[in-house]
Amino acid sequence: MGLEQAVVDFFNHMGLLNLTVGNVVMIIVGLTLVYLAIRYEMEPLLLLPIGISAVLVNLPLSHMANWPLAPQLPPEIQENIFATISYLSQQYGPPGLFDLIYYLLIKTEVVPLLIFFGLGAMTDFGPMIADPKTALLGAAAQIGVFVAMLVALALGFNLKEAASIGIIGGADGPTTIYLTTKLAPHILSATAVAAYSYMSLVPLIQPPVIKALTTPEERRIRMEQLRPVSKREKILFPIASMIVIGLLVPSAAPLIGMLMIGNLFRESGVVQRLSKAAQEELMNIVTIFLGLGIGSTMRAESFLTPKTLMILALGVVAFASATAGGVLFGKIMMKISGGKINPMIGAAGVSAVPMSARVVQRLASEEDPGNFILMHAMGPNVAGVIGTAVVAGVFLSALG
Amino acid sequence: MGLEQAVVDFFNHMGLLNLTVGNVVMIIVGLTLVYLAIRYEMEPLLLLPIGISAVLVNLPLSHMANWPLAPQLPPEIQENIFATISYLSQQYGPPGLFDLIYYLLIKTEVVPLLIFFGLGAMTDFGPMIADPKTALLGAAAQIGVFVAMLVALALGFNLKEAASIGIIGGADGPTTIYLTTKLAPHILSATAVAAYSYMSLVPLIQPPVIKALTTPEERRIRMEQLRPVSKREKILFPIASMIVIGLLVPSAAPLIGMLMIGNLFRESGVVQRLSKAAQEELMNIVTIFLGLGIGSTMRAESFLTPKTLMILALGVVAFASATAGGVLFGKIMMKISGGKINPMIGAAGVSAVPMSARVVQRLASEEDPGNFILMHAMGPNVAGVIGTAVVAGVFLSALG
Amino acid sequence: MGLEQAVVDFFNHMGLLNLTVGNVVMIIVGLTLVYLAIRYEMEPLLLLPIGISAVLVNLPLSHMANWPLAPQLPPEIQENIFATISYLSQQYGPPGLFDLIYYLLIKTEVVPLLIFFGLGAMTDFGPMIADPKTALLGAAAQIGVFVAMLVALALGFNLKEAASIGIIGGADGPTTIYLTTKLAPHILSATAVAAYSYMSLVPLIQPPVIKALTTPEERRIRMEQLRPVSKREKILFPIASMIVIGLLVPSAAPLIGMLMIGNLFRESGVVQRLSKAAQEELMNIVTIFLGLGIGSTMRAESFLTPKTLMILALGVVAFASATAGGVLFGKIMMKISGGKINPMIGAAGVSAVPMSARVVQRLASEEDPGNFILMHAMGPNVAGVIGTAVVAGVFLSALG
Amino acid sequence: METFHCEVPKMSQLLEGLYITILGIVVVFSVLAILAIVMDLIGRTERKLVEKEKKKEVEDKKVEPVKVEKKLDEKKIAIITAAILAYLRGKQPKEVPIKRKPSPNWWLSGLITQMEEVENFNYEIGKW
Amino acid sequence: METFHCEVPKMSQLLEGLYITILGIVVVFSVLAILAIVMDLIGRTERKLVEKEKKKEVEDKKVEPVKVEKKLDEKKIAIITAAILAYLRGKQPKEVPIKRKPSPNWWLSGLITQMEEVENFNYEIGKW
Amino acid sequence: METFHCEVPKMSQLLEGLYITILGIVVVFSVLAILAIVMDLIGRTERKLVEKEKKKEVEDKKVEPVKVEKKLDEKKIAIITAAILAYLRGKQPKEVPIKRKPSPNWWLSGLITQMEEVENFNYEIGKW
Ligand code: NA
Ligand code: NA
Ligand code: NA
Repeated sequence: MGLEQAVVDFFNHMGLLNLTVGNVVMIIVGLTLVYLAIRYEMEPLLLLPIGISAVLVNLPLSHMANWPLAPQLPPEIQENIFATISYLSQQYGPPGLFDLIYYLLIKTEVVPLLIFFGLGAMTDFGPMIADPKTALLGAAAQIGVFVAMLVALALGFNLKEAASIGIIGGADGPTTIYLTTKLAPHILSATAVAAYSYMSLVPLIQPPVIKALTTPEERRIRMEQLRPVSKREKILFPIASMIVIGLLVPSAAPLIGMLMIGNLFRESGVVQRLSKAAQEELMNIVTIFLGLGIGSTMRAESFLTPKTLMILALGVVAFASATAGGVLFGKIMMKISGGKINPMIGAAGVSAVPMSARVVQRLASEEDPGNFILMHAMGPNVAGVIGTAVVAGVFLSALG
Repeated sequence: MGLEQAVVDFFNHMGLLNLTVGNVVMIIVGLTLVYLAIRYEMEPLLLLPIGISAVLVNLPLSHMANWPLAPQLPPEIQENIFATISYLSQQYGPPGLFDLIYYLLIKTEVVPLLIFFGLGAMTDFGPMIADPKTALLGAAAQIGVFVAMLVALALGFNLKEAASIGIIGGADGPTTIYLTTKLAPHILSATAVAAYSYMSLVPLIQPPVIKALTTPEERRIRMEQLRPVSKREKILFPIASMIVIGLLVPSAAPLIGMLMIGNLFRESGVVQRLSKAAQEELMNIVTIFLGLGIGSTMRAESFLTPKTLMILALGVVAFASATAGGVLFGKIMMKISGGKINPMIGAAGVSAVPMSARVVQRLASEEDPGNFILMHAMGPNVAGVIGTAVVAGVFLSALG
Repeated sequence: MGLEQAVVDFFNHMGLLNLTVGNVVMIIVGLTLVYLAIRYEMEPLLLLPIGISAVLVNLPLSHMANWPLAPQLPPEIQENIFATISYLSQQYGPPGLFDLIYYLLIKTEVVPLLIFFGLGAMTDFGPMIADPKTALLGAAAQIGVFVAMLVALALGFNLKEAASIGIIGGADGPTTIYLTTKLAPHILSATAVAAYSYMSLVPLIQPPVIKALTTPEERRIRMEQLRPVSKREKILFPIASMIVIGLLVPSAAPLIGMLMIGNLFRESGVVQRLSKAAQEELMNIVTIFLGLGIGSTMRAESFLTPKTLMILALGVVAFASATAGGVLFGKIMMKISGGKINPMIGAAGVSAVPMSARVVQRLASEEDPGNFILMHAMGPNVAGVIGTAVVAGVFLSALG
Repeated sequence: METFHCEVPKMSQLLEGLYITILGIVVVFSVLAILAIVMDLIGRTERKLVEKEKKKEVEDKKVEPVKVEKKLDEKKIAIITAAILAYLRGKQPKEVPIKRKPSPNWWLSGLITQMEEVENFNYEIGKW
Repeated sequence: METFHCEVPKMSQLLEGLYITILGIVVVFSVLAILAIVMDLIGRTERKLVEKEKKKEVEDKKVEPVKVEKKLDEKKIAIITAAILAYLRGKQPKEVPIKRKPSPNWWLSGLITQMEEVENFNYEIGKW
Repeated sequence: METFHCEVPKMSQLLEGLYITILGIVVVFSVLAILAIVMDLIGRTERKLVEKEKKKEVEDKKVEPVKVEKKLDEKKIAIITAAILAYLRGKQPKEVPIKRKPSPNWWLSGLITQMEEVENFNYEIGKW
């Protein structure tokens, strides 16, 4: 090899000369996410890693991710993770770091499940236990998921894609990732980014919907103080939930199961070490891998399609109709209870804990500064997490 | 697919309609462990995760664990972990989270070895270094392992099972898991649960045995103050132990090696970051996976057999005879030393650090409130950990 | 099996009787590293784990590492990590813990890249941003890498080995490991140990070289105070670096990319959780695995060769010539700037952050106690990390 | 990778979507309703239990509250006595003046520290 | 594993090494020089930006600085008012004396604590 | 999975179990005995070593204890002097009044802080 040859080779392998328009656009998209995350603190824990990994993965020949996201696999190895990896190694060369993260941690669902485990250890289900009927509001908000799914179907998405898009309305990142990974991995980056972006836009999306559907009088409704919840109830709750939901919707069992194991660790009071680990060391590490893994799926070929724009648009539909679903069911409950329930707390059924509950409180305070319904809104809020996981289970059992 | 079909399908896949008696019993067993862990703080760090995972894994169709624990494998892939996983994927579908934990982290021995690494970083071998002859008491207590093994053989267990059952008497969870995984994985859940349960019952099991074998006069024997141990000795100890044991019983080298690397990290004083990580972040994460992994092995087909009851019964035999072995050898050492050694400290050779040492101290205080033998009991106590690992090594070299 | 047979078997499998001279020497080498790490605090975070694992892995039949480091593989599986593991399982039996660490975490480059990620989260590039021209000194110090490479070539090493040896002069452990793993895994233990050893000997290696190349007057040159750097600049720096370097030298993108993602986490200020995790929990765990993994490569067959001695000797050449390169280029910059730049800060281009910067400051203080150039030396110092990664990229693109 | 056809969606897909919607809404409401009922039952039982326990507590208070405290005191006294005895014992071997032997005071405080350490050790190893 | 031949190295290897050296040195200097230029440009822009922002700030200071503080005060007042109102309201249902009901004082402080908790909760779940 | 036969165990298995028991007990006692002997030897050596070191220390104390302190002082003085000099130097370029330049006092304290930071930095990167 002569010097000339070495130089020519080097230039041929220079990323700059291999840059495609797709790369450039994706780098800009990534930088936009980074900007939103830093400047407006939009879900920075996810959008910052996603954005910056999207930049890195779109630098040509960087070999951070060498494998396609939704490869055509021989049917006999489709469900066989290590055979898949072997096949991809032969077809596309050795894995980059991001391939390993995506195929070993995201695609196997390890990461979303561990995140749910950590969330369980972080969540206080007390407000829902204190007033169990508010759990129904967490169910009502799931209507948004189905509305968005039907619209997506009408727009030409297939069933699996439509379900993955609908679930954005559940406002639960890990559930969205879990479902999309199983049903429609080729739109994973779009649904994940949509879920996290709109989650942080809840304070902008929800108020107009809520205001349009409620009167000032309704928003002024004060609610009775929540009863205190005993330690025993808090311990029994995750156990009961896991068993009840596991027996009724087994396909939701992994998500709900891990959520509730985490919550039991939290409430049992005897394994603080593990509870802390679930919330901190394990959660932080897993979050890093989630961000890098999702970011690495942001490639021009799967992200820069008309689909992505439609998915982003459908995300708003999902969030707005979920809010509407919650509020309307709240009005029904208000009527039945003889005006004891403030219908706005239904809007908190869109989980995004505790963002939407705060939005509700803010609107209540606007009408009447003495109206404290934050804790009442936390009930539907945490119930919404369970509701979305159940809906994901239904989708998986029907389509998976 | 019509609506009717969808509903019928959904009901057919409902866990409730697929529940077996075995599932129900296992769920109750799991809940019992959770109850014992929370209510009586019985080894909660392990029994709580084990119990709740046992519940989750026994909810039918939950797909947390899809693969058998001790599958019939073609001989050529038996020792080949990734080929095994490929084979199981083909036979039983993609792995659930618990399959991944069990096959990748437990079966490869990664988790038990990392736990031993963390334990090494937590253990102060000072009392044993200060009075090396007490190490022999840690050897004597291993007699219980062999007694239980012989009884198990007599009851009809095969050699590999009997060895795995015997090791319960060593009162070291990770060693029990390490050995059973290698020799008799189909009884892993039983031996692991037995080991951790009895460990927390040490304060109930040991006192009657000790009292039956010693006179009040013997229990009143006071021992000379331990000499101080220098930092240099504490640094040399793990190195010397690793080399000596590694050269004599290589099959015990993984366990002892990791234990001693952890201990060197602790005592060296120059790698506090790593020592802390071994004790905390890594330990906590690994403990979570250990609990979930072991809990996921609690399935009706392998747990609900007469064997399990016999294993639980044999566990008591193991603990009691280990205690007896330690105390009797303690009496011999008492005689030889001219009454300078309190025979009770032999009972602490049953590791369960520092539970059995505390039991010994309590009994000493009962006879004579001024009798401080706790630190002397810590010598056999930590030696017992080494002793059990050595015995596991002998089993592996003879049967592995 | 009779008792006699059991005893004979046991003795046949005793490590002591299978000890080779190579084992003994390697154990002594390992103990020496442990001694240097504890007694002289020579890079204890790496050399202690490396040393003690070297001891453990050289205890015969300990089964901590059963597989060769640079096996002859069928060409079709060479780049296929899981196929390789399957093949090795069949050829050499199931993996020991250290085999898993080496093949899954080191050989896949997961560990070096995650270390770089953590380093990014730890590094303050402020001084380099404040005075960008000092970045060139970080480039100049890389001359040492090439000098060492050429000498290695002249001594008979092949190109890939020579490049791996040269990179030692970059004084970046993870980069050395990254490159050697890819180009010449059979000398990994030697280059890694050399890199970390000499890094801690920087205070001994650099001063004579610096003094030989500078006059006291030059060493007395004071430099203008650095301008303050805004948060915005610190945020833009990792993004710009990633893109610029990624586009110019894609083969350096993994290292630089992870470094800069970590740095962005640090400087963004919105993901403290993740930044802390990158610096602490993840870093500590990964460091443990790095140490154990590298230590496990210290086997007689690959370490006890004349090559190793030559590599150790070439390491000194690399460090010394890197220092010289930096200082000489510093003198050029001094001339051009009209004496405003102290040439010594070029020596800090040998990264070893912040050791070499401190060495420079110490020499400056010796001549003039009022001469503060530490912060100016930090510029080349951190630039040297980038420079070495770029050089590794060039090597990879030319030889990989 | 599937390509995106912006054609009119198939009727059958829409219909199936509708079925899934109906199924899904029924399921999610049922599940959360059942959960709510279960939690309500647990809550009621809990409150009854608490009331019972309270009554019992009130009754028990007249009988045995002293016992616990006494036990604690016993433990404390035992430790202090032990410490004093140990201290006195530590003074005895004075006639064998080995140079490196620490003073008995040091030893006493060391002993207590060590004891407390092991007490606080709290299963360090046993718990795994 | 390759064995080590201490023979005279091949000329071609040395030559290729030299080529790589030249390429490498050129590349590493170019890359770091470009990076330096980029950072220099960013630095200059930044300083201009800062100056502009400063000017704007000075101008803005005359117009609306009170607004922000007022907003904050409003929030504070809202919370305090709310707390007082809630407190008064908490006192109303006195005529239904359920035994386990905590005192209104306790309730008020509890409420505020809870509110603050949720406020500090800061996306606990939403952020993932 | 093996099924469990509750039959009379085979004699050969029991016998092998007995052999393993004998082997195991011998091995575990031997290993821990050897370990005890090794630790005892190390302990004895250590105590001799300590005594030697003590003697040496006593001797050394008469010769060079001042040196270390002096060195430390020198370092301290160097830092303080340096700081003062740097401070004076920092005052010089007053005649070029760039607006954003921080006051020299600020700079001095900043410099010292930075210096200390780097000192405490302690290998941040180098150690990996
Ligand atoms: Na939700
Ligand atoms: Na033991
Ligand atoms: Na460098």
